[in-house]
Amino acid sequence: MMTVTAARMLWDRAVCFVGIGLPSAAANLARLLKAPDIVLIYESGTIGTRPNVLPLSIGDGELADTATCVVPLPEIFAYWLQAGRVDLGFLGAAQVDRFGNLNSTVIGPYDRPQTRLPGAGGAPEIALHAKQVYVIIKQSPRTFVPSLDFVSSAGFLGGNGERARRGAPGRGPQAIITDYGLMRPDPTTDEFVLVARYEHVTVAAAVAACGWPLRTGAAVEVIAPPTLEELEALRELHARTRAAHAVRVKLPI
Amino acid sequence: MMTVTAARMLWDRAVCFVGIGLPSAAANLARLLKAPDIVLIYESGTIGTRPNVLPLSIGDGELADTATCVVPLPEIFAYWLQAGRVDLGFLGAAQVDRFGNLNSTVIGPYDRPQTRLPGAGGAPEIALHAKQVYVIIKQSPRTFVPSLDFVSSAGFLGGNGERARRGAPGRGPQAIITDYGLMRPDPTTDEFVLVARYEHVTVAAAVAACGWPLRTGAAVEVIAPPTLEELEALRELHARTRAAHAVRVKLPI
Amino acid sequence: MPVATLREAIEEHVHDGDMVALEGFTHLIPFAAGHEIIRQRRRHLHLVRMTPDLLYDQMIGAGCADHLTFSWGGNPGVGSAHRVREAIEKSWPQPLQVHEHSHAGMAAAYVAGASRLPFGLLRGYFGTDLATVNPDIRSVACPYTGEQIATVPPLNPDVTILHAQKADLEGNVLMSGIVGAQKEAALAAKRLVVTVEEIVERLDAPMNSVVLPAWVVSAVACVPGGAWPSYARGYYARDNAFCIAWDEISRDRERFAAWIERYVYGTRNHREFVQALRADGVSL
Amino acid sequence: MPVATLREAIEEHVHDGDMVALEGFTHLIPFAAGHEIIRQRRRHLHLVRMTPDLLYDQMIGAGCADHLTFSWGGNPGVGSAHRVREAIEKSWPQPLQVHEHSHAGMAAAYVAGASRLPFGLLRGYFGTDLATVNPDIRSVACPYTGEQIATVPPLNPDVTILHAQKADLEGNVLMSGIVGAQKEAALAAKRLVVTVEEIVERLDAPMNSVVLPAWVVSAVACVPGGAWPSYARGYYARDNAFCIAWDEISRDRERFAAWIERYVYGTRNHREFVQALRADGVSL
Repeated sequence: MMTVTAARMLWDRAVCFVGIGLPSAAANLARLLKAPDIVLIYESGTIGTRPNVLPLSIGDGELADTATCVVPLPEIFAYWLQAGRVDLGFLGAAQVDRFGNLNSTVIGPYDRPQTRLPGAGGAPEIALHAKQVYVIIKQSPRTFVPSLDFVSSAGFLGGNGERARRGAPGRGPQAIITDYGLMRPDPTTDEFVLVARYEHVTVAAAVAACGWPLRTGAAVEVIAPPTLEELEALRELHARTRAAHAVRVKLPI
Repeated sequence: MMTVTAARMLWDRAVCFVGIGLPSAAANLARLLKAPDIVLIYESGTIGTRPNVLPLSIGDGELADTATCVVPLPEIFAYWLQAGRVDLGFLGAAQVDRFGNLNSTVIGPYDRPQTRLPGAGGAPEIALHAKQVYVIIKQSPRTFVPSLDFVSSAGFLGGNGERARRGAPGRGPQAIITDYGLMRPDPTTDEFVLVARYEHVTVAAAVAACGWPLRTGAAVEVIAPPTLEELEALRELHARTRAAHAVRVKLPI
Repeated sequence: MPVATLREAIEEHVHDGDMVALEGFTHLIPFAAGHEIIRQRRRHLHLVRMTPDLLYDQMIGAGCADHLTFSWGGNPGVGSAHRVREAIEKSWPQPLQVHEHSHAGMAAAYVAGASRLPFGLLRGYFGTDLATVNPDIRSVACPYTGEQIATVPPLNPDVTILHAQKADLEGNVLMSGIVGAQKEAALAAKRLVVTVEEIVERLDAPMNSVVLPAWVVSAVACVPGGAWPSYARGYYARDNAFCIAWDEISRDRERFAAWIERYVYGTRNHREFVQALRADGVSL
Repeated sequence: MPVATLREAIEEHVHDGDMVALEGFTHLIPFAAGHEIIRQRRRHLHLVRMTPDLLYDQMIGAGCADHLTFSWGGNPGVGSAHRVREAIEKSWPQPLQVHEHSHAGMAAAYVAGASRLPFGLLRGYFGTDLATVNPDIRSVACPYTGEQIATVPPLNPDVTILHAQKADLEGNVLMSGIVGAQKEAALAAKRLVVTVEEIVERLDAPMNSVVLPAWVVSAVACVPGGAWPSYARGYYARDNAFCIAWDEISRDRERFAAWIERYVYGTRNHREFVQALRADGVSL
């Protein structure tokens, strides 16, 4: 459902900087359903990829073979992301705060971590330079926290326009897509508020699954359930992916 | 004769940053005669070229087609020249002073030029980063001047170790090859002195053809005349080049 | 799909007073596009090019420009760019303000431009007078070692114009061979116009080759022979004979003016330009 | 000609205490070379790699390293790098000092290293805590606009190790497909060791492809399958099943130690390593 919701929020010809997992599934679902000319960039250096199956890693061969071009990684970050050519970046995280700042580095103190996470990767500069960012993350009081243990990538910082005042080129996170619904930033305070929920979810449940006092928008819309077409396309994509990933590797040795 | 002299001063496996004209002829003559594994880099981005004929421009197709690899121009200057990978740079100029500083920019004042020359091109950074530089230039009081109208690329600056003191990575010009003979820098003062002459040239003539009071080394050696093998190789190279350049271009239109 | 005629592409994307980079390092020089700019009588351009050779000799001689950013300006392997020289030395046909770099400095400026950084870095300009005459060449202290490193401001042309071998029907562009700083110049610019030898159904670009995706290209025009007298690898060779002949043509104001009149103003497009040259006995 | 066995290449070029970068962004990861480093029981390495995934999980778990410079450390698409985690969280098998960057920062550091500049530039690290925990992340004021721009120190490994598709008899190396920051890491290093799928008489590299000339390569070793369980485009695909299985193997200290003992210490080279896995029913 998160995948379908994210896919619906994409548009044709959008230039998307995509990570692995839900973002990759959503972007490719959108491409198959309604946005054939969406441009997918993976940080591994593949520009304009049209994978037939979902990659497990950010640099699967499928991404290179179906790309318009494959460039070195320093070029992707300098000439493409930093240059402001990316319309939309997708980010996940282990923790998010009310201003859309993200932590993917560590739970607990940095020097004596309770849980060491993989780290920031491409996120700090995606968060900075993409014209806007969608965050995809499952909701719970442990992930939607009042205060991050570590800021890996910037959302609206302390809110109330701080990000814009400090001169960030991109507009920052414009949506948080969760398994309860959709949050959008308040245009004045920059605080994320619930603006839509899935049919089977109550507002109270969404509020309870958030570690900060989650406010709701003027009206909380209901997100239409996946259509048959969406479900089928997603199912087929996953089936192709499973089949492709099940092929045994044969080493030439 | 300048070409042959320069070719003799090259060694196998040397990495040479080569410009068009005499340097290109000398480097390729050396490659054909005695240094088959000399590495020729042209600033157009061709690394390890083995042209069968001499290019007229720095970016002729022959250079790309016979290269180990062809890279973008910013890469040549950053990853190859600036990184200190070039053993030897060849430079020409319109004027040279006693410390091997070169002018290829302007005769007369910069703002009201008497003669506007093509400019520095790759020379300032070749002069800075190549481990050593050979200068190839015809001798006359107008080219070997007491004081340059403009410093396009640095030799030993004011001499007496100034270049080394200021931290230049390359050792600077180690030879000036002229149509009178060969000059080398004095190891203490950095001033260029005549160390060898061609058979048919007198020391007095060489001194007269120099705009600064040219000193001579302890002994001025006589440069052996071109061997038959050298002459023949050079003649064949030029003949192949003339034949190739005489082929008419046919546009596909 | 951004495919257009060259005339339309120049009309739409090149305006009086623009900063314009026609790039191509000896190879793939966009001559036909430069001629179309002359033909459309653009004025007050700030021309940018590492090697303002025959192409800018023609454009500057024809009065299109009053600024030039460059690092080497001559007729490669032949001698002077006479029209550029006369503009600088004698302000003819109009004064030309020069902004002069080394190749390494200009490459760093294109890289900074493509990266949208406010400056580029290099260890360069050591001991030269270039920094004296170009106030854009400055330095910063390294935050780790304190060493002074040369800086250049980014180059971000209003429009960059390239010639390439192929585009596909979507407008993706493939370049092959010596590529100079073309990709950097292309990605540094606000608009990008490309002429190509041919438009093909599928690009079939080899892995890791130099491709500009359609969505960064403002317009593609199919102009076979559009790099002449430079060359397009796989299509035709450099016309060294014409480059040598240009020395004579360009040495004299009137002979130059007659050449531009006959072959550029006197023709409507590149095909007619080539026909006119052939009609006058130029073998190409 | 720098062609050697992998054992000789590691013996000669990788020493205790070296800064070592094994690069390869998902594709062409030099696993066989990493195993040989484990086998030769190198210690106190400063490992450098943008994505310390399974490879560094194995090397760090085996006790080769006490420093790690990186920007993302996990099992891509699967989860944690458990051995890296345990080294950081519990100092097992020994403490691991981390030097943490973003991908863009680390890419800029490799570019600065390859360019022999004393710092790299990026617009990055905005609003993050990374600059707080990594004192190497600093800034400079732009000499034109005054804007503060983030800087990183250059990465110049003692040795960089890559895997590539092909080398020729002279030792020229061709990479094709996703090339990450490998060329920068290679040219930034003092020494360069490359394993390849095959050694061919002539490289026949397509124009503008990614080639490392023999004279920048310290040693080439022919190790077919040397990127497994990552992949070599044109030779074999990524072994996603093994990457998933590694999650289980690496979760437990003893199971991990047994795996290293059986397959790395218990074999003399990559061929035996593959045979041992096959003998135990791993299909590859």
